[in-house]
Amino acid sequence: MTELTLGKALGAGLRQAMKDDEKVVLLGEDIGRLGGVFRITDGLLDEFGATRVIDTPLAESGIVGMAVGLAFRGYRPVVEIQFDGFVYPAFDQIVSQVAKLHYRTQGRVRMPITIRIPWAGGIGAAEHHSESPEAYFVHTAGLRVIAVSNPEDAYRSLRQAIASDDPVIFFEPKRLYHHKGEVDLEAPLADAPPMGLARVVRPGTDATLITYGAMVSTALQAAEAAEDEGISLEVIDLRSLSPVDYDSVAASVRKTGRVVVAHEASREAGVAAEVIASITERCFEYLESAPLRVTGHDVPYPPAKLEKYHLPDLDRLLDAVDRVLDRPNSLTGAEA
Amino acid sequence: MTELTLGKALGAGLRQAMKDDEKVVLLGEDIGRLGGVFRITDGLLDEFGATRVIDTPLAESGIVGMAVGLAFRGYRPVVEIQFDGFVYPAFDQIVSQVAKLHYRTQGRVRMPITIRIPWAGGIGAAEHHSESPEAYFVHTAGLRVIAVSNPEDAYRSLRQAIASDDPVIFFEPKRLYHHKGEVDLEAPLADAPPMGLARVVRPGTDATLITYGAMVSTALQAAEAAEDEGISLEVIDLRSLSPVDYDSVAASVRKTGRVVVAHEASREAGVAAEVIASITERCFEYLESAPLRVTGHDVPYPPAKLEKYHLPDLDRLLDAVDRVLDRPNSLTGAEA
Amino acid sequence: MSPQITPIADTAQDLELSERILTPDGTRIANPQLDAYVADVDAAQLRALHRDMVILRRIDAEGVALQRQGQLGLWAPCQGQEATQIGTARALAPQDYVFPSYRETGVIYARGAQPGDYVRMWRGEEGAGHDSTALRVAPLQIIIGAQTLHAVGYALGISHEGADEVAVAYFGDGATSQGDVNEAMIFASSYRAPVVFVCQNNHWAISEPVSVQSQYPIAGRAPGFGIPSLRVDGNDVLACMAAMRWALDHARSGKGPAYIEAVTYRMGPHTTADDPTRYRQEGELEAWRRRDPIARLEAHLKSLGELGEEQFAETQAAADAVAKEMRAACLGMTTRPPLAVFDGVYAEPHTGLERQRSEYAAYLATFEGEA
Amino acid sequence: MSPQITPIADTAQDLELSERILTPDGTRIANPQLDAYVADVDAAQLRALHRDMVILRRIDAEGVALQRQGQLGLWAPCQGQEATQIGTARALAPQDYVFPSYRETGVIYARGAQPGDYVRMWRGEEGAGHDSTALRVAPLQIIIGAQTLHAVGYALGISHEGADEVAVAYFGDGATSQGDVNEAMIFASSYRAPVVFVCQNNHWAISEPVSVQSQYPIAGRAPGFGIPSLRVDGNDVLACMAAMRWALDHARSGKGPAYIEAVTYRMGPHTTADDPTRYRQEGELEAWRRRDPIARLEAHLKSLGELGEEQFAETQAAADAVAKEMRAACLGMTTRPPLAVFDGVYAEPHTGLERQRSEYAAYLATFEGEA
Ligand SMILES: Cc1ncc(C[n+]2csc(CCOP(=O)(O)OP(=O)(O)O)c2C)c(N)n1
Ligand SMILES: Cc1ncc(C[n+]2csc(CCOP(=O)(O)OP(=O)(O)O)c2C)c(N)n1
Ligand SMILES: [Mg+2]
Ligand SMILES: [Mg+2]
Repeated sequence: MTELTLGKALGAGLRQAMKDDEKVVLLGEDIGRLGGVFRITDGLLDEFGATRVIDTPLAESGIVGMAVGLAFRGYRPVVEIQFDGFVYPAFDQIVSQVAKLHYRTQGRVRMPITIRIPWAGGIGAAEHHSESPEAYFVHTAGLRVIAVSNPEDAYRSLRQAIASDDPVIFFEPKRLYHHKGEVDLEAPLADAPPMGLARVVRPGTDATLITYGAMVSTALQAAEAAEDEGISLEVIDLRSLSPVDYDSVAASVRKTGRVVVAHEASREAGVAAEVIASITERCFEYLESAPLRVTGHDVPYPPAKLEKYHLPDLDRLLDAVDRVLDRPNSLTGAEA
Repeated sequence: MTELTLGKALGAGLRQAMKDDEKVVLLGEDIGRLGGVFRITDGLLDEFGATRVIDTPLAESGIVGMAVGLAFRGYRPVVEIQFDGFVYPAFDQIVSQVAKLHYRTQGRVRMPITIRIPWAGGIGAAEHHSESPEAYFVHTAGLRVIAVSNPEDAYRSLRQAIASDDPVIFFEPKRLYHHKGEVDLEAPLADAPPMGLARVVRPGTDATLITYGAMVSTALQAAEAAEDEGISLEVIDLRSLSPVDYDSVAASVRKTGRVVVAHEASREAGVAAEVIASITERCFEYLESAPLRVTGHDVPYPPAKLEKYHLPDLDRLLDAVDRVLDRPNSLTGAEA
Repeated sequence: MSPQITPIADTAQDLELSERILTPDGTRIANPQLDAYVADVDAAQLRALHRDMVILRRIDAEGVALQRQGQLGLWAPCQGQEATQIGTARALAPQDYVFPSYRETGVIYARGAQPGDYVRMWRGEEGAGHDSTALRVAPLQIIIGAQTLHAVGYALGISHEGADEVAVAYFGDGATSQGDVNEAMIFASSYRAPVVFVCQNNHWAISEPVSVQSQYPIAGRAPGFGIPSLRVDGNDVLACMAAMRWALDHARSGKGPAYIEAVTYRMGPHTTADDPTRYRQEGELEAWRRRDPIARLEAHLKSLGELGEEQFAETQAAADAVAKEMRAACLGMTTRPPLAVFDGVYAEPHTGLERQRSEYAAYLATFEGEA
Repeated sequence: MSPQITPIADTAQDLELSERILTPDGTRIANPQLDAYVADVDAAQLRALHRDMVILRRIDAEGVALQRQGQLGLWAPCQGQEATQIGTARALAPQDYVFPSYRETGVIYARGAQPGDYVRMWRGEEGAGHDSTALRVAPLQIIIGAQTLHAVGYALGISHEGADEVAVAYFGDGATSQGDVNEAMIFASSYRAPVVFVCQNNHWAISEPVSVQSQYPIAGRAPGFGIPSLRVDGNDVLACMAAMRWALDHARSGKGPAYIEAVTYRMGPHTTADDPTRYRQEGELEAWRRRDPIARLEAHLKSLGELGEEQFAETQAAADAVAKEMRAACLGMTTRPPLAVFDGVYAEPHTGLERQRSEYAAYLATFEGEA
């Protein structure tokens, strides 16, 4: 076990993937000499050379389109999008090409492309640097979507994503890049849990708190705070947003009967809507109260000084927990 | 009252909007001399001239980006995207500019842009010509999203969309372009129901069938078929997907306690997920069974010969109705 | 650098302003720049090119007929563009890889398409009409311009491996307006990737004349990106072949990308769903009929005494045979079973989709035995 | 058209290969093409330009300082680019409309920005730092290249109205790779829109040297799109002003778009979050220090005997005063209340969002009175 930041774990994952398979090539803006604006690819240019760590012109559609061409030739391109808000110029190539070519060709053309996206808010960044676009990709058939929440998972999932023969949109919570955790760099990939599984990060019995990415730690804090009040929360880190591991989710909901789903992304037609609709379909008779969402508001990501009023925090989670538990709380007040 | 096809009703709506406000300009590929590949803008070039009906170079990002610039100058641009599958190159301009500029400037810069999208499948078209991308836009804060289902609504809603000071993504079901209906061309816009309202197109008591666009007629057929079996279905045409008129939806659900939500778009994180999550939040105690979704599968839109196995049809709707009514049916069989 | 403007293209004279070897009446003229590239092309090869073009036109006519008869959902005719497609595609080496748009029937023909390959996609049976790996041709691309970037990525792979291959992107005049096509030139130039861009300027993007996309010769754009370009008479099969050989040589020898604008004309509708009488004049069509690429080579061959009746008849027979096979393949196609709608979305199991598939299978099963 | 390649740009010599009026040591040289455009610029105007550049540098330094002190989230310094920004912006007419990127501090200064306007966005208070309508400058644009299309749309409006205005788009060398910027040239050219493109080639896009975007002079791209272009020494304020006047005249007189590449250098980091020592050599920086735009004009003015001690001191004082006001405005800003997070999403009521707002208001109310 090695203690690494999430950022360093991702770098280690890239390095290992590149060692494992010489068809793995990295593409992106500033990923070479600079090592990326978040330094995730630091050192890889020196180690693997400019044919495998490729600084690109400043054009996201071009980068992803080129990755498609490399995939046609048998490569496994790993694209770095510099910030979440800059993935949209590549949207057409992702949705119409990356996601569809395997299906169109009935599997004759594979698109083992990983698109890494430094992701989400909470870092006081400027406009367009704090987006949570995951729902767009979850809604897009043909893609897999991964969101990591800790160094160990980051290291392992990234290697799995790169090794996958399917395209993977890989979300890296920016605000955790410097968070540390133990990583087992030696554990064989084959022994790791498959990429599509959720993880119960804290077992509990009274209600299930489902989230992913940086909000997993907020959820854990909420669970601790709730424990002080005698409430036992089960916390699930989805890890994979497409597919969602509904077997694990449903098992938890059948146990607790009460659910809160949380994410930073805005609410309308977001991932939480999907999770709640699926839970309702599968576990209706087990539900003891309406599953609730705690999400960013349906506003464009606000300026930095206002982001704390946009992002779900401990209090908003606890408020929702109270409500699914039918406890008196901020909104229902004494009425409940 | 005049009998018009949905396509002609849209053309009439455009013509009226252009007469009402000289700041309304149309932009798109082939919308001038050709009148658009669906002939929606037929005759408008002759009537309003080339400064108001503008054939553009073949680049969707360019078209929408130019519309943004025109909006900065006080115009009300109406963009035609030639087919649903060609909106993605404009995604960045829509999501990062059209949707956000009003918010960024606290309302000082308005974006009264209407983006018309000939939409969805069922016409045996080639690849990329049958997409249902509405969930992407519903998830995008700052946009309004409209989906029309009949000529009268098309005429009225299009004029409302153009008159709105907000950006509107306007979905036109291609397969209904030739369907006819009565349109009151003279009714003052002010008397029309506001753009954001849903419509109960058929009242009923046993279950609520919620949909929009071309599937409204399938839903009505289902209601008729159900009636033969003594089941009374309430059919709701959402009309507006952002905002969704949850007051109307909730009123129906409180009455019936049973819900099916249907659309052609694929399921994961689609509009039906949103509707079901919201219904569950608002009407949990009224629900007598799990709300169900009937949607396209989570596959890229299939080749034309397979589309009938992808699109929800009468039988799939009825099957879901049986299930929300806890009646023996195809999937639950005798067990239910 | 001083203010400068590229000369405005005179679209009426477009063809005359481009490089050629055969004039419209079939006369061979000297072209110092291109001649060397086709010095080896003898009468037999010229006849083969003629044969290719005749067969291609026949395939195209069969496609239109099959669509009119309800056998295809759509067809994108390439009549008029035979010289461009055959001339450039016959210059390819077997190991080269093509990224076409949707109109390159002649290119997939030249790459060895099977009879059914022409129609499988247009009939709506499959998402891709041919086997990309077998033909070394990517699936037809409908998203305008997207394939140009794929070609650049592929070419980057070639260059990193030092392979003796070239990637080729075909696209139309309308496509030149798309961001992707411009990005493709930028990336190709920065990486000196072995890619050849072939713009078929057929003067129309559906109803929009090329002047909506560019008031200046399209080939004039490439040099600004550091890419050498040639503007060639796209109805002159020899000039097209020569230009393509120049471009392929350039790319193959490590000098980076090259760009060809082939000036041609779409004689038919945009697709079978289009009605060109709404937007273009019969006179324009008439003028281009006189520049027909097949008639031109025929006149040339005849002037050489190299196209006899017998040869002519054999070519027609061959063309009819291909068309017959194509029709038979089309009519013989069987649609995949309903559950095929789920096939091939992912390379590895996806639990969400697997569940949907089995639910749908169970649902379908309830109809079994029904009338 | 024959195979042609634009000459490879010698980036080390970049500046020498562009149009100029003042040499780096401040000597005025004849420029037949540009001189006429600045014939009216007398010593007083030169001093005003100098003053502008000094004040701009001071504003920029204050921005950096405020960021270092935790008052701003980020700052994008424009040190080194003063001549480009002041020279071009001072050529604008009041009625012209500017679509900037995020680095055009000098442009918003020249358009009459209020002290707080420089920092409001970078501090995270609002989405846009200044009032667009008041300054006739669109909000700073962070999505690379997106604003160029907005400028073209705006210009199309101008041209349809026959108004005596020009739209101007500023963007960087990196931006030239974006599809949007290329589409902007295409649309502008097709519509002959009165728009001026100003590419500030400051040699770097974060860590990527301009050679990653283009191995050829960027100004060389425009003519291929039918847009005349000028490559100008971006550290020569007179040349920048002259070039901009040429471009504005061109656009204003109905001839369509014009393009300027101003060759300059970003002396500081990309933003305060960047560490340029990771990717560039001190030597390069040193060479560019010797081409400093302010020092150059100073040398010129001194050689004319037009920049006395007193004038110099007054300028410094004015710069300090602006910086002080800027700091005061920054420190005096109050963050809007929590519910402002919902303000201005829509121009008309949106029931979904209104409900969210009232739910959130109710939620916030529960904390009232808490510690
Ligand atoms: C991104 C995108 N936008 C629009 C279309 C619709 N469309 C199909 S073909 C076409 C015109 C293409 O013209 P050109 O590139 O000249 O090729 P040609 O059809 O003439 O061969 C258009 C607008 C499309 N397929 N893709
Ligand atoms: C679409 C998009 N992609 C990436 C970025 C990240 N980014 C911000 S500035 C920059 C470099 C821009 O370089 P250039 O255009 O030369 O302008 P400069 O910063 O040098 O003024 C990059 C890559 C962005 N803001 N937008
Ligand atoms: Mg064309
Ligand atoms: Mg730069």
